[in-house]
Amino acid sequence: MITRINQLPTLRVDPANKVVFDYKGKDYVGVKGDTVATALYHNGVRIFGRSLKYHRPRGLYSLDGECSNTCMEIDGIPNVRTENTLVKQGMKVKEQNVKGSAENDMMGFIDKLDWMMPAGFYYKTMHKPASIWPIAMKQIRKAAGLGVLSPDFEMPGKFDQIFPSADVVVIGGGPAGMNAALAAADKGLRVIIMESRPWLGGFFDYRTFDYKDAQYKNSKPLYSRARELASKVESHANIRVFKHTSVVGTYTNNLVTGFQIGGDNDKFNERYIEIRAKSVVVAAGCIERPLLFENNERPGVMQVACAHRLARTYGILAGEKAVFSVGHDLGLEAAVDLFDLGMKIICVADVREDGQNPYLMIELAKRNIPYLKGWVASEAHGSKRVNKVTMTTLDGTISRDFECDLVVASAGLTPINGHLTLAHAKLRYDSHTNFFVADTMPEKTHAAGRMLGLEDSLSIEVSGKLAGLNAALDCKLMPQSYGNTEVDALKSEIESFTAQSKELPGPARGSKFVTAPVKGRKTFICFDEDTTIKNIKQTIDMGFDVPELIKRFTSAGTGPGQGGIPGHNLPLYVAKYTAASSKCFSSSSSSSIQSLGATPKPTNVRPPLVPTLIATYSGSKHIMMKRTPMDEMQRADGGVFRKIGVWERARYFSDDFSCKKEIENVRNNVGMLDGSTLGKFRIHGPDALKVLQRVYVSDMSKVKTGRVKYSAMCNDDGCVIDDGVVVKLAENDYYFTTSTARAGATIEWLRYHTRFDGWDFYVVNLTDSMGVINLSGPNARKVLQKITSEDVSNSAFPFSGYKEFIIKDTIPVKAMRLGFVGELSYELHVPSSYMVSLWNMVKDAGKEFNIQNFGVEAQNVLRMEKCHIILGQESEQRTNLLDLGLGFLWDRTKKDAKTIGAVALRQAENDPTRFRLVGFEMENNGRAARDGALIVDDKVRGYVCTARDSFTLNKAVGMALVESHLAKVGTRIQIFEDECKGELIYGTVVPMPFYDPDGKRMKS
Amino acid sequence: MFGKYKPLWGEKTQLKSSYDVVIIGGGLHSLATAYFLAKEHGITDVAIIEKNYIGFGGAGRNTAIVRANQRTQYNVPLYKEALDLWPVLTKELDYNLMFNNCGNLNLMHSEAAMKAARMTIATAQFHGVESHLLDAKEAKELVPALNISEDITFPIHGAMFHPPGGIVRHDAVVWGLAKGASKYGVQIHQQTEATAVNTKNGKIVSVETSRGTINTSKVLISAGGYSASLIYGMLGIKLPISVLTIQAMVTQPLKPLLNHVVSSGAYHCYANQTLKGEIATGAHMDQWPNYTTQTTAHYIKHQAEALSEFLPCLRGLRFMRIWSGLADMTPDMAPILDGNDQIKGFFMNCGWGYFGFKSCTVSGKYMAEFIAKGEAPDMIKPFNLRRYEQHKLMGETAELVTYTPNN
Amino acid sequence: MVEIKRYSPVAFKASPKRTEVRDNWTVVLEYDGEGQAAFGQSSVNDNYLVDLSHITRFDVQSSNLDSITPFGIKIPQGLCESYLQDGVLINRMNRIQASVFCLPNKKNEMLTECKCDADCKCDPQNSSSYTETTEVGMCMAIIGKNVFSITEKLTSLDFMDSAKTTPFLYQAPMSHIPCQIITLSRDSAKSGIIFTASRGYGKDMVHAIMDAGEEFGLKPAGEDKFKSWLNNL
Amino acid sequence: MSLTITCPICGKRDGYEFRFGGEDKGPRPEEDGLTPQRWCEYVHLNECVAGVQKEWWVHKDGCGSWFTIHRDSVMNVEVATLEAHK
Repeated sequence: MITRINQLPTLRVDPANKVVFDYKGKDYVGVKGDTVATALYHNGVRIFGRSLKYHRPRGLYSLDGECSNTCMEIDGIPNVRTENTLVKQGMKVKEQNVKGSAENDMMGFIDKLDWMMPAGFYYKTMHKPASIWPIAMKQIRKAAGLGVLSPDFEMPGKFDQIFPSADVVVIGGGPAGMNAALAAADKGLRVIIMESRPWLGGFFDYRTFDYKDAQYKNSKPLYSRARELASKVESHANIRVFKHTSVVGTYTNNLVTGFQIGGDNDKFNERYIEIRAKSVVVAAGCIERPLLFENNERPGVMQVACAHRLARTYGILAGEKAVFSVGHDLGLEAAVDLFDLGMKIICVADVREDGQNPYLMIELAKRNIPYLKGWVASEAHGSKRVNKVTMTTLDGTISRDFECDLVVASAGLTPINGHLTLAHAKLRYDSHTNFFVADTMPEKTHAAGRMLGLEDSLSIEVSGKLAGLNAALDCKLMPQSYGNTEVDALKSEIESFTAQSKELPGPARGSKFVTAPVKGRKTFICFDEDTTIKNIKQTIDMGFDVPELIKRFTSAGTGPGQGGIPGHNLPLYVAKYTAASSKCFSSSSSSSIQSLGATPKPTNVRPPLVPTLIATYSGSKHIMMKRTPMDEMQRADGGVFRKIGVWERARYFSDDFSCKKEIENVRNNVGMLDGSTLGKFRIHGPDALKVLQRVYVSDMSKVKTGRVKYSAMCNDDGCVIDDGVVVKLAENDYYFTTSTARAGATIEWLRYHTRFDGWDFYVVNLTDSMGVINLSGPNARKVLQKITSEDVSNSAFPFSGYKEFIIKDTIPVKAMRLGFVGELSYELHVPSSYMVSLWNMVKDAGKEFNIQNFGVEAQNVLRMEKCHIILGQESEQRTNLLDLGLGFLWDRTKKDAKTIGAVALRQAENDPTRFRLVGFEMENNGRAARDGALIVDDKVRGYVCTARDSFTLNKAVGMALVESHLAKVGTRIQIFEDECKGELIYGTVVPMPFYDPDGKRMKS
Repeated sequence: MFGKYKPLWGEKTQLKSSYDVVIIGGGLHSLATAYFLAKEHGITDVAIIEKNYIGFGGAGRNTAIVRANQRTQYNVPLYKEALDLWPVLTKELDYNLMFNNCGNLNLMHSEAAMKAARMTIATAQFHGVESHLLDAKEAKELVPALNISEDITFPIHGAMFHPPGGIVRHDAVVWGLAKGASKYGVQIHQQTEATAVNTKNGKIVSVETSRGTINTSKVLISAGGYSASLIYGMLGIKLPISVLTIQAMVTQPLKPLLNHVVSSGAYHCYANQTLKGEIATGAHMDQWPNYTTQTTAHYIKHQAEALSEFLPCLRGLRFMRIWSGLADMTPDMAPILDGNDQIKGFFMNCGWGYFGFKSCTVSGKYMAEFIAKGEAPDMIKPFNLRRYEQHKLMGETAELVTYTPNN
Repeated sequence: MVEIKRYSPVAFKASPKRTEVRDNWTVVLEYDGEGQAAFGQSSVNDNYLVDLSHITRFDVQSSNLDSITPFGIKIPQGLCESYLQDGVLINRMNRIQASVFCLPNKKNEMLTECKCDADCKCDPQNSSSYTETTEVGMCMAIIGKNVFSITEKLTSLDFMDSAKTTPFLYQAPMSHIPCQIITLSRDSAKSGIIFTASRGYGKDMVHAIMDAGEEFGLKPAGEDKFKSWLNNL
Repeated sequence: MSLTITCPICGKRDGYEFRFGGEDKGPRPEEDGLTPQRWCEYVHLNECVAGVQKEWWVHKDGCGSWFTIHRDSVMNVEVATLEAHK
């Protein structure tokens, strides 16, 4: 354990507030505000884990979780970024991908075998002979992967989601972002600012620097300026602050997504955030470009901000003796500051030839810190952690070794462009800043701050303010938003700030891309995937010349940290190497080929910008299903429910899924079925009939008052999409039903197919407003008559009849005589709120007959015996109305109606090769073929739609779709079932329907 | 063991002024067609014209899942042959395609789905392809992470288990075929855009490219998601295709957890573990035409919701990367393999939807035969374009066609 | 004898304290524990979910909506505008369609001054342009201080859109279910929305809203609470 | 990508509230003399424009209206007219 400096004004931890957690079974002590990584570092942990491929030791490198070096298992959750996770009392922390421990990993020897594993080696090996591949594959799988997850793991914690509205979203809570937020909020706009760290402040937050030439009137340290801005932002009524919130996606039309990690007072562990803004400001800042040299990821090598923030934010000195190899003033600043905090700085090497801040040079000199201009680290030494570093001049001519326990290495800065590119900014390589910068910005999106290459504090703040004002202008220019005067005032304010910003320092010159003069066998361009410079060269030599392809071939940038580490270096290295190796390019005249080498092309960045838990994305998802008004009563009666489409429906009423009792009860007595899920509609208005003529195949002008008409709707291929009944309520006023599945799409179907006609009609979806009881069986009339005084005798209310009456002077009923199940049946449509009462009445009335429920499966069998079809069960994409034997519904005379499906039916009706729906019974009293069994000869000739052992008929019957040459009654069909092992079973085509062919029962 | 690092698919060459066959699109179907044209039919004077780089499109963006458990008898034998080809090609190309035949488990969430599965299984078995129906408990034995409880949106009733299916390393197939084709002399021209196809008297005469005109009498357009737009744009032939963006994603890598490909139609979701340890998952398509390879916030959330329900342990995992590609969907979910019909010498291979990876080698094989002989081989005859005007959709899906890509 | 009752699609996990039978509905006026005070007069967390599924609603459609005046009130002309008068809330859904809600404080004697003839376009019960839709959906109100903190967990709709003035209509999904949502007040202390959605989703919708509202102390409340809130608008 | 669509009734909304209704192919063809080819073209065939096209949408989770918009299928964004973004 190292001593913590606990008096710094920049600290974000509370050293007095201890937090005890468990690391590998032992108690460790951190302090409140520590991340798991800083707490471990404080406790002396240097090797956090082992790398994916070579099992190399890995440690703290960036402190922002840009690579998998410090990913650990926390509380059973694998791959947690410990640098971004606050330590909590009782947390259980474990290292990953080690055999033994991270310190002593038995797999560590693999690092020596790298020569066996050049780029893409697995494509060239392990397939000869073929028999070794399955064995090799097993080993690969075991070796690959980082964390471990048990199949019965249950994710603890509460996850939530919000979709807040905002005018302006600001990504990044640094000085530029905060200025942007304030500027827009001051214009009366609703602003959301999102910051990934648990506090606002960005790269001002840990810096005590107070440039002597600072432009602030009252010169003050940067961290206090940050805190001043933060308190303004947090107290602004128009600004909503989401801290500890990572933005993970930005999309067209200004959709921004992210997630927030809950604090002590939040009711969630993490919550998903999705915002549709009118304008977006991106002020995401920069990360450091990793310096490329041998063993550049050895524990003890870390980036500038990592070492600096460890000290300033967490009070931890990263090492005792440090060598710096940097390419940016922030490196010089850190060296000076860390020196003052007590670190021994052996030397500072700077790859830049010029451009250093003179003030910092003086400060270095004052402290007698040796400064090596034009030098760079070329190799870190030490098997598990750094004990020495070789420094070299850029041309490699002079080298020197320095003993140290810390190498602070950074090649310079690179902007965090992901938020822009995801929203389709096009990037261009800018040779001044050496940044990829946005060439074209997404609509209504503004960038600000360091990512533009700005380094001067005031420039950064003004750029933020300007971005905020521009975002405000976007909002105010939106239709019907604000008046002209306000817009004009805003425009002139923007002009004046633009002028002001031109007086300030612009984008700074960035350090050039340099690589240490080494072969690169252990120079890692991607830590997560163990990809070296050497691998990249090999890949390019094989003809892969586009960074995106190289990424695929070497996996560089596809690990847990995605592009964080290789994002900048890979494209630059590829450009450099391809330009140097001419053999990759022919002498072709095509400019597109030539352009490949010289200009660096960024690799694609993809969401989520930060790895995001599936639990977090899932948020607080609720299952939304529909229930009928009789839901609870049917459950009380033992209903076995199934989710079917949007509904929950009772499919069975006992454990006997053959439904014998339910079926026999309907055939011999009386049963009741909940048919409430049927689609129900009213269509009225002057052109209502025209619409029906368009969508139904029958002549709907023949619908008679007091009668129901059964018909079907087809699609433009002539396939049946729906069937149901239509009732005429008045002139151009109809009530009709659809199948359950079609209910949701019916109105849009009607409107779609009449969209060019300008017809005047009105449709109301009444599906949920009516509960439906299907009362079926020979005793149905007796039951119904008991609850109504209406004459429901066969003469007063015959088959296909429609009646409206009121039960007990209260409940209005629309009643239909239908026969789907083949028995005397009434379909009673009543207002849903009364459904429970009516259901109870029917049950009460049916008590003397021992009335029973029946479910959807019983209905399925009953109607099958009657050869009534269910769409989707006896029909599919290849079957049209005629194939199903429903041609009688089609009225060919109403040509003017342009009935949907008619054209296709006419064109296909004489085609002999189509499927036909047939009825069949099994031979020799055999059991029913299973649904889905095939009808075959030497080819597949059709399939069984529905077949059952019929209790009613005492034989196995079913319906099948078969090629038409097999459709004749008497034809023997051969049935191939799954798992039949070639043993066919046989059936014979028989006339349909099987049950009550004359319809006496349903009509009586 | 590894030798020198030489360009895998030949040195870059000048574009010639004529070729026997020009193939537009540098994806898997094109590379396979070129490979088989050269290997089986001795036609080696072939140019592949690719606007970006080989494998830029669907070839590098697909699920990597292979299987032969389709719905109809036209498709199953085709995909069966494709499955059988992986080991053969690994050997022929001397390139490890990393076929992991871990088997596919397709979840069923209702009685109706179980029936549909039984038909598909019977069709597979009838054609000698292994496939079995499992109940929910058996499915969980294979995939212990499955949630077979009732309290999810789509409770699991059972599954169709198809042992011979699995995963193939998709990029390896691209590079392997490119390597194989170029060995026979096929020229692969990357960064070269085909801009027009010229015809005379109903015959193909030449192809215009960004690098000059190529005279040829035979052109194949097999440019994946871009085919339909190219075919209409260059030749005025409209196709029953809707190009949709399909998305997929991976989680952070993990030690072995899933040993099979798991998929669910109801959840619009598949998941399998790559050799690297990532859980690869995806399947969603926005149901309107797109040529964008952008991804959506909507979908990554949807996917998380779905996985949270049926593979709940994955809630503790993190999504790392989401990407998308194009799927050229036809109304009957079957491709269009046609040629020498509207224009002599013009061939098309498109409409594979999201089945383009599984089928690429076998489609290349038969399209090569078609191009070489001028007559469609029996195996692919049913996949002609005219089936739509004859009202004979193939039935690879049972879904009815309405006005939209998703019905 | 089976007692004839009407049931709401919505049920709360709370016991009714005072109820009233109205047209066979058992309307809960107050739940246990909701606090007796009228809206806005109790202490801390004033956030309530009220079931109004029993209130009468109509769909009205016509190519000439101007000629139709439900209960004598003009239908608002602007698309997706709402109008509240005398306890009648009228929402313009599109060019030919509007919905009419008879809120609990609607006067009973509204049509006495109507001078229409037989096919009275003012009387929803008598004109064929109307269809009663009470039974089609659930109808609930969320009222209180944190209404929009609750709704932002369920929908991305911008209820605070400065281009809109209350009351206004959204036809949009909430918790994935298509709804008609009318924002009646955005006044922070007494915000409120009233919404309808397909009846079948009643149970799951209550669950989703109560879950979203838990951290804000959302409680079921009876009709009286809504009435006092409405009278306060 | 994150499509928004401007509904003529409800204004700009999230694209997932809508359902796509096909390329705009105009009214149903007259049935007299209609060939299978022409009918197939109307029902099944598309131009598959990679660029701006006119297409039908329905606001399924909102007001239920059918309407046309112009959309750039390459960027997946609604555009004002056919000319825009070309």
